[in-house]
Amino acid sequence: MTPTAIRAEGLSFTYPASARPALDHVDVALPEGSFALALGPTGAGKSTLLRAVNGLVPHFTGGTFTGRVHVAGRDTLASAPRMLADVVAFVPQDPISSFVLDRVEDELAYGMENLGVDPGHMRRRVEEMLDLLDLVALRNRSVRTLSGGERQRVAIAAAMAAGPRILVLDEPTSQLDPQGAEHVMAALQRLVHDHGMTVLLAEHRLERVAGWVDVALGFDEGRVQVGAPADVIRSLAVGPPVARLGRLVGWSPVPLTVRDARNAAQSHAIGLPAAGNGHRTGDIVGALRGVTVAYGDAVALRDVDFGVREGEIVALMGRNGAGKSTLLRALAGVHAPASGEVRVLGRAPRPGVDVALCPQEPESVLFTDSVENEVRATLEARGLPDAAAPWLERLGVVEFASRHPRDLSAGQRLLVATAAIAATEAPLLLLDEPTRGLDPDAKQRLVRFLRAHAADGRGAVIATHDVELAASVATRVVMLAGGEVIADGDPAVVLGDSHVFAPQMTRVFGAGWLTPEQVAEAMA
Amino acid sequence: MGARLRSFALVASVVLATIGAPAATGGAAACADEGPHAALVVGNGARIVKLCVTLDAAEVSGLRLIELAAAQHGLSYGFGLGGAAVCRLDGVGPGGDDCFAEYPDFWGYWHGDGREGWAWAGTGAASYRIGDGDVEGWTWGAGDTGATHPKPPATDVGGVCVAPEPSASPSQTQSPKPNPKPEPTPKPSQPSSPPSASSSASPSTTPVAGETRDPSASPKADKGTATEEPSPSAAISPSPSPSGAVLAVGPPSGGSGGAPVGLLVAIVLGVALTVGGWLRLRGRSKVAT
Amino acid sequence: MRTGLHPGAWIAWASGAGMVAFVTTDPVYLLLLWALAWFVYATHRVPGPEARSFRLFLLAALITLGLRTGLVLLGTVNPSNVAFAFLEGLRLATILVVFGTFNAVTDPFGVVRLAPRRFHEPALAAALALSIAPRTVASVANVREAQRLRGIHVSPLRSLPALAVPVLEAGMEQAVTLAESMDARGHGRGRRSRYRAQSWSRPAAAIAASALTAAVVFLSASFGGWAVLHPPTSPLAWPETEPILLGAIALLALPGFVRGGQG
Amino acid sequence: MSVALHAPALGSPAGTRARVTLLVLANLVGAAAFLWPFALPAIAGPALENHKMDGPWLLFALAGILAALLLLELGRGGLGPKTVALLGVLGAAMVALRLPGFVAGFSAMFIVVLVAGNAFGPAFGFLLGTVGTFASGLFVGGLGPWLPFQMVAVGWVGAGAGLLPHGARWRTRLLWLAAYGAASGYLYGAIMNLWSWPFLVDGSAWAWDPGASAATNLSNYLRFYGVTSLWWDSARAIGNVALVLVLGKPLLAALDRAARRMHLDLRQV
Repeated sequence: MTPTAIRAEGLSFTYPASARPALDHVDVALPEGSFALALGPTGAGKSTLLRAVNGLVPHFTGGTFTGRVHVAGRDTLASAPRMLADVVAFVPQDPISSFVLDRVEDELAYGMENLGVDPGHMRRRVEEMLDLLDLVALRNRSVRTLSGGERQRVAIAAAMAAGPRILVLDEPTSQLDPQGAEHVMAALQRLVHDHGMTVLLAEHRLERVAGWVDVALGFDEGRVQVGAPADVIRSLAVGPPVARLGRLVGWSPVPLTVRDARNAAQSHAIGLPAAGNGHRTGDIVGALRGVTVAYGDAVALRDVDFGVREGEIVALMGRNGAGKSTLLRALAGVHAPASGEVRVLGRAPRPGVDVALCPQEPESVLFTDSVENEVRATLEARGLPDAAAPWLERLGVVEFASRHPRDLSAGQRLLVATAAIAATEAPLLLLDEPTRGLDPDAKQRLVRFLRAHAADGRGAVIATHDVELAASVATRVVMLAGGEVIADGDPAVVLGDSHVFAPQMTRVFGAGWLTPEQVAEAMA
Repeated sequence: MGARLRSFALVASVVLATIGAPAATGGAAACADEGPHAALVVGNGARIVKLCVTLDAAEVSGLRLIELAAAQHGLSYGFGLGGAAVCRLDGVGPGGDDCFAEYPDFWGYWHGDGREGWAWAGTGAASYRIGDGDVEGWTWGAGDTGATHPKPPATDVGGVCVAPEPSASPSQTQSPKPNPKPEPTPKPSQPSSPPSASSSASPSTTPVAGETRDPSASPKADKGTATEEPSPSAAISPSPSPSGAVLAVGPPSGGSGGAPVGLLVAIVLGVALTVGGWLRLRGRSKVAT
Repeated sequence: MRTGLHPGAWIAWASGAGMVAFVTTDPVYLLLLWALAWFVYATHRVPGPEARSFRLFLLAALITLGLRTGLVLLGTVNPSNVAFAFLEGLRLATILVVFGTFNAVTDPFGVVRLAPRRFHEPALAAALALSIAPRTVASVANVREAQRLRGIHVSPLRSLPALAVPVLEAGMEQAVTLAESMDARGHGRGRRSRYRAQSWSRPAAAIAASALTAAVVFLSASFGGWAVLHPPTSPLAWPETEPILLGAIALLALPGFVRGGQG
Repeated sequence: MSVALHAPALGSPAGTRARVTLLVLANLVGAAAFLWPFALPAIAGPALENHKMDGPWLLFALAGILAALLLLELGRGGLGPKTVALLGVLGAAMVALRLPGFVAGFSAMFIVVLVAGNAFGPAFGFLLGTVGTFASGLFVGGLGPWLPFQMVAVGWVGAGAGLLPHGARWRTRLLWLAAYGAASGYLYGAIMNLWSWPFLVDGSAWAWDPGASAATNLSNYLRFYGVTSLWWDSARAIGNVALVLVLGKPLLAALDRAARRMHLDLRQV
């Protein structure tokens, strides 16, 4: 049998200032050549296990550590992370923060320099990694100028260059558009299939990864179950839309990929979908008319007409750099257009009063010392009654009310920032990438929150890469490309018309089918 | 990002780093008051000159005293290090800005101790203050301390500025006429000084003037350049002065003795480089666009 | 990527030309250095923000020259004083122009990479600071905007903490990620090798050697006293021009005749 | 088995005496690089006066570089990823704050050095001062012979901030830091002026006089400083105090939190 790449035995770990163990008697054994997925809600211990594999836990964090972790036969307790650098590589969630050097090629070589690899060998390895991850054209670029997907691939190449056989990645696709995610997963699969590497990754967006992996680690409150992805997903009651559908209609095994689902669906007759969830009833809340926005010479938006009505949730979609964020910023009145007109409630937008935007880096919103105070700062600024708790409750972060925002996970912080922004009670709410790092539960809360917001007769625009979010919550989808609107209409039509942005249900059942719930209802 | 900020920060920081902060400099303002006098003794290794100098302020610096001596008596001099130090006096010493170019020989600086004796100066002539009745000395020679450097002859102010006549006028020394002819029989400080101290200077004047002041004899003049004073000598003139010896000196004129070949080469080189730079830039921008 | 010459050659060139400027106040040599710096800059300039630094240094040089010379006006004004101050100012300004060229043609990361192995860690920290700084600036803008978006108009007294704290917090978080990543990639294991250490091409070596020669010639003139490096200003006289020194300065133009390889 | 682990502190305890020796030596060299205008006649006499316009300057510029290198040597080999990462991030903050630049002598850059030095100790403060100044010089394209002097001087500011008493209460700590901010604002200016002051040799009462005694030069320098730089440096001192009072507490708290999260114990340096 194949040797074990990662073995954890009786592993428990508690962070220094924490009462509750992050990992609780975990036993895991991954053979070499595994492509493993760690899944489970935020705070269930995924990141902790990932960090235990290369010794960052406990060497970097401190804390109380019980049990053993062996990586490629080495005891992590006996070796500092740097001493494991030749056997295990780690790619953190936000690769740009992890880059040490400026130039792609130098970044790839950095790990090998630390290991004292001889220059000739180093040169050959760098060339190999450039080829393997399709980075040759980027070799002289500054890492700062790369797109999200390119950064992720550079980070993987940099982590792998020193020749470790085990690769650990924390949410590698959370910042990527669907194509970028696909690229990264394909590259990882090649490493596993063609080069026999062991890959362990944590990810919330199961629809992007579930079909690629061959083993899953299900996390729940510090406990871990290891098994085939289908089994784990079924027992954790999470999963990509096809799996949710499978559970709803009682398929066994639960399908994990579009292909599985198609096979399973062959025996079910399903007609054409009912009318979509689009309904334009209210008045226009905010609008752009002939708006052009430029950054220097680069035109980010070109002559865009766009409107959002009361009760609408509009999903803005498109590649990275298509102009989504720019459109939101123009609508929020923080970036004045070069030409054209921006109107919110019939007048120039007043940021924080009648339009509120939660930006792509939610951290930049947070500036007080507790979650509760974040919301209160907004309420105070708007002269609203000092009641923060309802907002925190709506977004499911009330349990962290007294915590420091920076101590929360990325997903939790995003929710806190959303609460702080939403508390302005602006009639037009704009969210830029609102599901980054959210686990499925949190995403559901966000969906409920948005629906309630729209039901109150207010408008919302979300810029997102998350196709399934758009499919489940949007009343209208606007597709941008190169700064222009290329599609605008009912989600069923716009998403159904797209190869890249089609949700899983559309891929299985054809245009018009968006969510598992909708399909299950039709099947019943 | 912040291109303008960056530019501003750069320019400001570079300027500040190099110049410190706006600094004010100034010398003493000239004032025409007459009255205070000081004695200046200059020994250039070949002869000794004693001059009675009328101060233009109650206190002047050691350097100012030399300038006054030049104005009043035609003493030739050259300051170096940006005018902070004495390079040349009475025709002896380096001609450039580097006063120690002929080290170990240099101009030693002395203060009279009021009892005809001398004290080696601890501070520079730029910062030393001289008042009425002070005695200052400068000697050319080797030796880094007062113990080893040649000392000026015993002097007191009364011996140089005997019977001070306040009517002494500095005007005649402004004469632009170069005086290339060394006087074979100089008579320094003739009129009223006691014969004792001042007469010692006279015998060796002529050979010194001939040796060190002729541009053709100077090593630097060989290079055909223009650092030497155009006046070949600063000879002691017989013109009578009520208050001390008078040295006539040719004023610095802009002209140069030798052909400025080096300068021409430098100009050609500079122009070529500048034009070459323009051409390079133009060529590049063509390629770029 | 900028000029293909080894950054060490540029350091040698700038130090050599800088030393020449240090030891003389002769306007002939100094102005020649200006022409030469301009020529070298024109040859190696790469369009981009860094090319601007030559213009900025030139501006700084002129300001310095003006200030230094202008100081005289506060005191006694006579030709000697003005000439002396001008030459002093010219010397400082020349040093600025030389370093302006240096800054315009060298890659800052290349300079950091030259750090001796013992100083690997401080040099790495400096390189990190260079690459993180633009994001820090962006982060300030983001935070300010995000607060506006919440309708928060903090009082002037509170606005600084409200701005500085999130930026610092974000930076600290990045430091954690960075440190993890460095540790996981073997930083500090003791052994180190260097990837593609930039090699000394023949032109680069020639530039360094010629700059060194020029500096040595001028230093020997300064210490040996065989040429006048400081023209007398009191009383005024024309500067001397020594052929050997002219030749030495001409050596510094060498980079202007070497193409830096790939722009 | 169960282990409670603490991350290792910066540097190794071994060779402490060597480090102290190095520290003293480096600071002496650094001091010499700045203070030579006062000591020159005493140590060299008129032979060196020959080259007072260049020779000593070059020598002591080299001394500045040497001091910077020696002091950086403190961090040799033992910094580790956490310290390097912190230096990088805080150095970036210095670069960013250097950009908006100046109100007279004041630059917001100093608050980073003051606060980080105070939070993480003198060695870190020094390293941050040197590294951050170097990086900002590179970033704005301000490399030149003055850079080693700036690096050492800002490094000293950071080191001094690390030597202040912390006291039991925030108030004490902040007041110390504010007072130090004022003092260092002036001292930094006084020290940095020293490197360019010897360029001023025009014989005036505030010019450097290479032949004069240390006392004369000191009084000349003080006159020069008082006339030219006092107002300039006052802006720095006042700015430092204001920033420490307004930002000191939240920034120190943020740094302390980060140190906890990184399981960092830099104060053992």
